[in-house]
Amino acid sequence: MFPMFFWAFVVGGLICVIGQLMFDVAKLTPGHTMSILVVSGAVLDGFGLYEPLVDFAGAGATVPITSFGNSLAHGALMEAEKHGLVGVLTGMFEVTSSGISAAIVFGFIAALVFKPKG
Amino acid sequence: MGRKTSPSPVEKGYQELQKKHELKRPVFKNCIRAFLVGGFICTIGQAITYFYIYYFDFTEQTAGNPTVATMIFLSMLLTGFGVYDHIGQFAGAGSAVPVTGFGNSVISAAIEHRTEGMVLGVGGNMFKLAGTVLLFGVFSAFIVALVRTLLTMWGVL
Amino acid sequence: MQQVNPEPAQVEGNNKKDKKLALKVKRDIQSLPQIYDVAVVRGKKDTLVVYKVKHMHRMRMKQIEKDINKMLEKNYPKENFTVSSDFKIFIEAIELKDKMENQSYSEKEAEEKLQKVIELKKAMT
Amino acid sequence: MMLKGKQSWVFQNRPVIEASAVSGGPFEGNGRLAEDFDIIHEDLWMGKDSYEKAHTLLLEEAITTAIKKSGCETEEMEFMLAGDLINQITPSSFAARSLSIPYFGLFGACSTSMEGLALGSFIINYNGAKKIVTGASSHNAAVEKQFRYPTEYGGQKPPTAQWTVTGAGAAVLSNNKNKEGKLVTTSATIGKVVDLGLSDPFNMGGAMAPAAADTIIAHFKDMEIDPSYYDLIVTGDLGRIGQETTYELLRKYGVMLQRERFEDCGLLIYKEDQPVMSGGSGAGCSATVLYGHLLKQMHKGIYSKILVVATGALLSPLSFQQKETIPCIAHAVSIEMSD
Repeated sequence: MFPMFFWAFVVGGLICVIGQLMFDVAKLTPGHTMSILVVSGAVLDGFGLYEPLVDFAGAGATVPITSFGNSLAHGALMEAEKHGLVGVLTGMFEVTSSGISAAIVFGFIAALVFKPKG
Repeated sequence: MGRKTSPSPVEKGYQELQKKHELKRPVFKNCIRAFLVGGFICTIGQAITYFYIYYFDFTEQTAGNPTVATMIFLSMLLTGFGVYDHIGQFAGAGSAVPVTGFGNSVISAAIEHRTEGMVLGVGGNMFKLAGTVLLFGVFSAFIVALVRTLLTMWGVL
Repeated sequence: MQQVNPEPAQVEGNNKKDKKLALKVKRDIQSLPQIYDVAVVRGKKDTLVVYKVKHMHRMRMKQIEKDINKMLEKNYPKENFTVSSDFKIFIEAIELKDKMENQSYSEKEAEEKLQKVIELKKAMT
Repeated sequence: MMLKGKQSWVFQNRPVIEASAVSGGPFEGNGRLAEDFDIIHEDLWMGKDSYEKAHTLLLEEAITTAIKKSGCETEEMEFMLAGDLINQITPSSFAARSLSIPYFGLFGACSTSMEGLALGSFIINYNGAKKIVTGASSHNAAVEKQFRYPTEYGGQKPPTAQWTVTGAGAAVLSNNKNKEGKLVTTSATIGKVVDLGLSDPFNMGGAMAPAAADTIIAHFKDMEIDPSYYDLIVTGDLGRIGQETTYELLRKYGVMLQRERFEDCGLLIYKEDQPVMSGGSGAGCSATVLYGHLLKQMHKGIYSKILVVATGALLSPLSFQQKETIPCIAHAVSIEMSD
């Protein structure tokens, strides 16, 4: 279990460093940076490379936003295997739904409960 | 769509002069911070994953979903209590790249615009930052899956 | 590395043939260099094989699972195996085994629990 | 002839700054100039249900306090000149609604304070009015919401960024004939819009420096004086980078400022240890520092002639997203102690 924590820390940290370099060196906005990372996640899954990273680093690969692209692509691919081309569209949110639904639900709850502190 | 394509000599001269005084971003320090905080957030994620594996019927593969939801819940608390923006100033990408940062971008926009009402304010603005991630995530996943499926159908893969 | 490495267990506790087979499967898998912890639980029809992959080989975990499936199919064509390296399945298997050592845990209960674990593994993908 | 040189006005009738007042938020209350504020709010919401309403309140309070300090009634004010950074300058207009003074809405981004003071002085000088109130304001959270990200969003600001001041400053101008021991405006230089191709909205100081330098050079040329005329030349909200750059730029064009007589409101307002990166900014920055701190200093006799050069970055979130560079402007007003 210890190596799992270790590699989660290292891999997760490194993905964040890539993001930081996009901020500071490439001078990209957070919006651009996140979009590129998400697309990278999807592309890596297309080459079948993201799953091994998840196996290896656990949350170090599932917690960064790249995993979002990965699971979108993964859901689409899995459905496509079962239902052919239609599955590409229908399967998209098969795996990912939790992140988006959690963000929507908690975002709305937060809007009811909290005020911005400024 | 810029004003013009290349800077004039006057502009160039000034931009060079300005650059001398411009405070440099502490790239190395920022990277270290991003690494440590980002790594720490992922380690917490790993702990939550193990929690769901031990105490609930989740396997290593399926525990990712409740982990992400839990992280976003934590992100809601930190955002609501006005802590996440301070973490963000310290950690940069370290707190922006993990899903908690995605959660923060949705939640901060939602609470920011509650003064404009629930429908037009919260509803209309919730995804003003995170929308781009959804768009490019979904669209690139669509392209990737489409290409792979077609290649498989044609027997290339 | 923390290891459990339990003796193989079988639902029909006194079935000698089963025991021999489970032990053999365990040894087969243990001989693989990428693997460090193996547990085998033999049910009435199905055999659950769980193992842990050494961390540096986790990148190739899916391939290893495929290889093991292939190997078991080749060596024991008549048997029905469920193979998993998932941590959850591993925990469940150990739990089942511990329960089975308790005399009051009936064969029927054990078999039910085993089927449940196998279902969990199948639901995963 | 009131116009001198190309772009400067000389106010022969010397409009009097009768009184001024400033209000601020909690962050300013912890700042270096906290004691110069007439009103400090402990809470960014200021008891209102939106930041925009709090923004309006800031300006209302500064204006009513300034009027009260001048010994006048709100009804005596003939015109109000004000502006801010929010879409369609609603906070200023809403304050004008509740104050019900005939109103000019101004937009010069963070240079609004001096745009208002220059125009107010002009009107008074030409007998267009007897009493005028002018002011500028900004509210950190409202402006951030408008121009950048939600306030709770965890985006990292680079060291070139500046901190928008929560505060409002207002001054009452009059055509008072008795000028003894009073502060008067003597001249103003209206700036051109200058754009040298910088486009980073997190480095406003760097973008605004050429505008500041342009106006300062024009002022000395038009007025046929040199920097030694003033005890202090103070820029609005250039921040650390912008101020250094302006200083060097001016030297390059032969305008030798004395370093210790060259200040910036954005650097004066906060303490070193406050997390404001390159310094304060916003329409309220020059307004609060001038109408609060600097005028008090002048009354104390520390300065008798100052030149205030408020700078503004005339961008919008839309223009930035369309990859436009940042056009900037600066207006200068000379304030002197009358003897």
